[in-house]
Amino acid sequence: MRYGFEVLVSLKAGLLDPQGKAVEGSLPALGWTNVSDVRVGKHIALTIEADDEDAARVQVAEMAERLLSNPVIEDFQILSASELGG
Amino acid sequence: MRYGFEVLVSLKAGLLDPQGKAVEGSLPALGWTNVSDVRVGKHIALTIEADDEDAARVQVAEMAERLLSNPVIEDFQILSASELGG
Amino acid sequence: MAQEQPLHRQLGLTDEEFGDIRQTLGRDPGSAELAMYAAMWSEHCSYKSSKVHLRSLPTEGSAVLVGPGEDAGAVDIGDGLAVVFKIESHSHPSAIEPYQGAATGVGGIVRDIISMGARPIALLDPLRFGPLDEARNRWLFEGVVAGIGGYGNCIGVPTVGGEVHFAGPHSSNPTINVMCVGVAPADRLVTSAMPVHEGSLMVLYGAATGRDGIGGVSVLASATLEEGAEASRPSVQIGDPFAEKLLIEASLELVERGLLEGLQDLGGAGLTCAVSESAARAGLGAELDLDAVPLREAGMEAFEILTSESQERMLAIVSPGKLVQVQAVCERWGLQGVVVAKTITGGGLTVRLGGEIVARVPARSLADEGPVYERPSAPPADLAERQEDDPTFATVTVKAEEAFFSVLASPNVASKRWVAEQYDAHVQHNTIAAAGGDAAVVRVDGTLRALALSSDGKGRFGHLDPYLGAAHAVAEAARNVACTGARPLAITNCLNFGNPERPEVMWQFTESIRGIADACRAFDTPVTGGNVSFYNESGDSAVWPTPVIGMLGLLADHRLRVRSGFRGPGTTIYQLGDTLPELGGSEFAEVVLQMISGKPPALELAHERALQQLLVDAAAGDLLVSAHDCGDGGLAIALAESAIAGDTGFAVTLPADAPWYVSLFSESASRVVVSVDEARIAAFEALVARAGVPLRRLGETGGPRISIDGALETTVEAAREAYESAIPTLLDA
Amino acid sequence: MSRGERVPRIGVVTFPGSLDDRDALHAVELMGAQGIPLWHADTDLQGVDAVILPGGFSYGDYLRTGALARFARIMDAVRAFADRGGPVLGICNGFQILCEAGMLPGALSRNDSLRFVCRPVSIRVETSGTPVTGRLLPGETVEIPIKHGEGRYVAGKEELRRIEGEGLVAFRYSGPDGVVDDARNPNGSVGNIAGVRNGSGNVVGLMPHPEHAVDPDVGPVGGQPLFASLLQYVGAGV
Ligand SMILES: Nc1ncnc2c1ncn2[C@@H]1O[C@H](COP(=O)(O)OP(=O)(O)O)[C@@H](O)[C@H]1O
Ligand SMILES: [Mg+2]
Repeated sequence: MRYGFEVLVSLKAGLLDPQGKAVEGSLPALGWTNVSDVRVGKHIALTIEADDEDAARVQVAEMAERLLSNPVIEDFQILSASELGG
Repeated sequence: MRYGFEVLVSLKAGLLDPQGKAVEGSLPALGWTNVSDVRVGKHIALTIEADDEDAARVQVAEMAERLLSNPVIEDFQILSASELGG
Repeated sequence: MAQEQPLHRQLGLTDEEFGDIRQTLGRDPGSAELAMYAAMWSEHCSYKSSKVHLRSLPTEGSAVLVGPGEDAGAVDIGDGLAVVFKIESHSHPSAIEPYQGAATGVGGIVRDIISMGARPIALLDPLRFGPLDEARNRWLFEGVVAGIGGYGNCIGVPTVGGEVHFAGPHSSNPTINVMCVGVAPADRLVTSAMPVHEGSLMVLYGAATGRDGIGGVSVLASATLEEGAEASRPSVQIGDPFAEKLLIEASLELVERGLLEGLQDLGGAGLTCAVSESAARAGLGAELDLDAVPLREAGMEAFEILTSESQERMLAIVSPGKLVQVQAVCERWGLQGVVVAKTITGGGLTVRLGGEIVARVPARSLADEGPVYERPSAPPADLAERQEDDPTFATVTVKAEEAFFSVLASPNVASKRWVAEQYDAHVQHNTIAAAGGDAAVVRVDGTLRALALSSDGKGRFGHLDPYLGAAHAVAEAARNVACTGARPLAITNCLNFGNPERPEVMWQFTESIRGIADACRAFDTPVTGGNVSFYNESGDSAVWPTPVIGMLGLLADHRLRVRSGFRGPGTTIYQLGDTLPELGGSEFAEVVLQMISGKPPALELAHERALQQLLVDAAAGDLLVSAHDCGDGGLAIALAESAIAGDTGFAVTLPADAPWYVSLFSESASRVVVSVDEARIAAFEALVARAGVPLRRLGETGGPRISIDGALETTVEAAREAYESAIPTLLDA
Repeated sequence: MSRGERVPRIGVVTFPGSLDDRDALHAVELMGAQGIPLWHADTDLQGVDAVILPGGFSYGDYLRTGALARFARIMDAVRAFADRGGPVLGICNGFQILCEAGMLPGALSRNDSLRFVCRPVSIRVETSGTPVTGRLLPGETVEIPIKHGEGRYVAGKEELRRIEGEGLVAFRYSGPDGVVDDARNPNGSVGNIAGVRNGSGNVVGLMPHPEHAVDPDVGPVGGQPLFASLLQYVGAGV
């Protein structure tokens, strides 16, 4: 069975996010003065072949832990899963 | 009223995603041979001050179009919105 | 409406061109065939508007190993080594996606160099944008610079030079050129002279082929971008510098191990161009099997696979006996290498998909027999009046000091450190001088030799007189190289122009070619290659006629190279060459007088050559402490830049018989500021006298002050501040 | 040849996308060692005396710098070598790889300017207790070029306290006079940290490129003392 997963990798709270800061900084010039707390993270979509969703989810979590994120500075979150058929 | 929004910016379908390709290519060496279609996108979280959610959503869409993405190569998608209180 | 147009017109072919195709085939072309012709006969790939004129460029020279006609030119630098270099434009993609447009431009020119069997050792990036006070221009500028760095830094080729200019006409038409220089053993160059045999295999290696860039650059660069060029958007591509780095190493290993009969990059017109050119050059035909092409997406149609301009792909021509080794090399570098075609006798190119024949055409008809146009040409109506209004005779009211600081802080003149610091200048451990001086100096690995590299365009001059503008560009490029002590050897050139279907653009083009040809003959620096970029206009604003010259110079011993900065107190400052009242098209006229008019300075090619020879001889005799040429901004800026670069002040006096603004800001050609040690003065002055080059003692170096007697008093620090902060300040706006 | 004179063999690993590998080999040879090219897919270090993970963009720096290279086959051998006390030097991308591999503390992230930066910087030596600082004294500065887009050193609060507390900081961005302040911080690194070492001091990484500051023919030579120290460390008796 094939499953689609989406993983969100974001900087740990408290760590400086220069990208977010830059976006926030450029907004007023475009007339948008009502935006704050901009944070930029990574969104990883992938398809995985597994017997069932739980097995798939376990592997995705392991991949996110070991490869997709760096625990020293990042947190990850499995956003969604969807069955894509066999 | 303050609202939290999440925007996903990803490369247009059909365009090469070098990051996704490189990640996918490295998985088998780690023993994960059952993963495909890896795509890496940008996830932007932000807080916006507006009268109501619709007004906020309209502005977020405009920001995504004009600043957060380049329509030439990227699509964006407003993932979620949540009310954060006044 | 495009939909109602017949297919050939939608693809950019004229009815006449369509007629030629039917004649060649003796039947109506199929859709795949039509797409192949449309791509190959596009302006970008066929040079149909420029071919006849390019023929008048001098391409012969004792040092030239490979002239125009191959992927890049090659020059003999002795010790059995060849330098391969070429410049190309990526302006159109960059105008709609600056980062990826510029990045993929770097990738393309680098593949031209490796397809000659040479290792890329340096990049230069001549760039032109609209004024930075417009937000969109800042976005383009920042994106392009980031893209060039993002790609170049990631493939391990140092970016050592280039130029950045700002002018109104570039607002909607940024001009993005990239030059790459490579080195190879002369006897190992991969050229079309190498015998390709019948039955040889064409191995496609590198990235998979996708739908991106269908009719990409070729179509994009063969028509003007209309407002909101929606239609052309999908043809912008994403560069993968990591794949390119693997491609470089794999390709060079294939060449070094002598496994190839030929090597082709996939650029404009993709597989169609690479296969038809390879076959045509070998006087053979080919059978191309599209089913073998690794695809990134399912269900791609024949015309898509044939014309896709997906990046980071190469085509190797291999004898069947060597296929296994070739594929092993690709494998080792993590690349997929598959046989997609086979050469056959007769000149036919047959293309199959799903077993079906989707195209059967003469290879030469695609590669060599495209249309050739001699388009009508006429000078712009307003040229005369443009030249009438000569700033040299305008009344100047500002004070010298104010003028000095406005010119020094003008983005065209000011420090480009903000750009250069975003490029890796050190990788490959041979960069002796990167951006900042007159020419970059790069040691040839493992030797005492060094290459001096400069890229120059004179858009403002060209706008006022395209012949002079082009000749000045060659002269300045050669002078820059000579200032380091290197002998100018040969050029490559990128011709950036508007719509060739307009007679005044065609006139600018032919005049520019004439200027390049005359200057190159005078300096004995033949043209080894280049690129033509037309249709750089939108609405009614075309870019100024801007040939960008990439000059290659050779230093026999890099230890004798000359710097552009003063070095400490007590050296004597001279001006070589005469200053005439020539403010036409000068930076001073634009910035201080708000005038872009008049006639550019005169250029005496014989004087220029004598000056350059003198610089080379003086350097060889170790007679110079510094040498810096007078370019944009004239003498005042040359002096200031030497002071800033060497952190050394100076005091000079100006001739009494000319107004200060002429002495300081005239942009008369063939002038260089040098500084000389006490002990060398006699020898230096004797050498200059023998060379018959005008010489004027200006003053002395030393101290923290900039003192131009009677005209202006300031400090090196103040000048540095204005010079360094100008562009960052504009970007923070 | 007496032990003191034997020419040390220094390995330089080439990963896919390594760029300064040839430069590192050139540098160690200039300094009198023998450079030994090592290949990412190999499992054996050919008995080298020290290992250098060079600069570049291994695997394109995709996902995160060093994130993919860390899993290269040769890294097991490098880790084992380090565990036995063998000297390992990570330069720029090599530093990033060592952090991703957990062989050095902290992580390297996008420069606060969001721009790649290539320029000479001064760095202050914080300890003589690394394979590349044995011939330098704490407080001494050397001028070396940086060239990176992701050199901002970061670590969690706790981690940082430990790193500073245990004296694991090897280099800080400073002025030529050794003064450490924000004005001399080219990328926003916490505490101006330019390089760190591991607890036992045999593994060290830094963002600046000493291999690009050894050859007098092309520029300043601020990197020479680091390589001289490395040669001494592996017993070349320099
Ligand atoms: N301005 C020019 N001067 C001299 N040769 C040129 C010029 N423009 C293009 N050429 C030559 O025409 C040939 C085709 O150019 P181009 O299509 O850019 O090559 P490629 O497709 O390999 O990039 C090359 O040999 C190039 O050097
Ligand atoms: Mg080519």
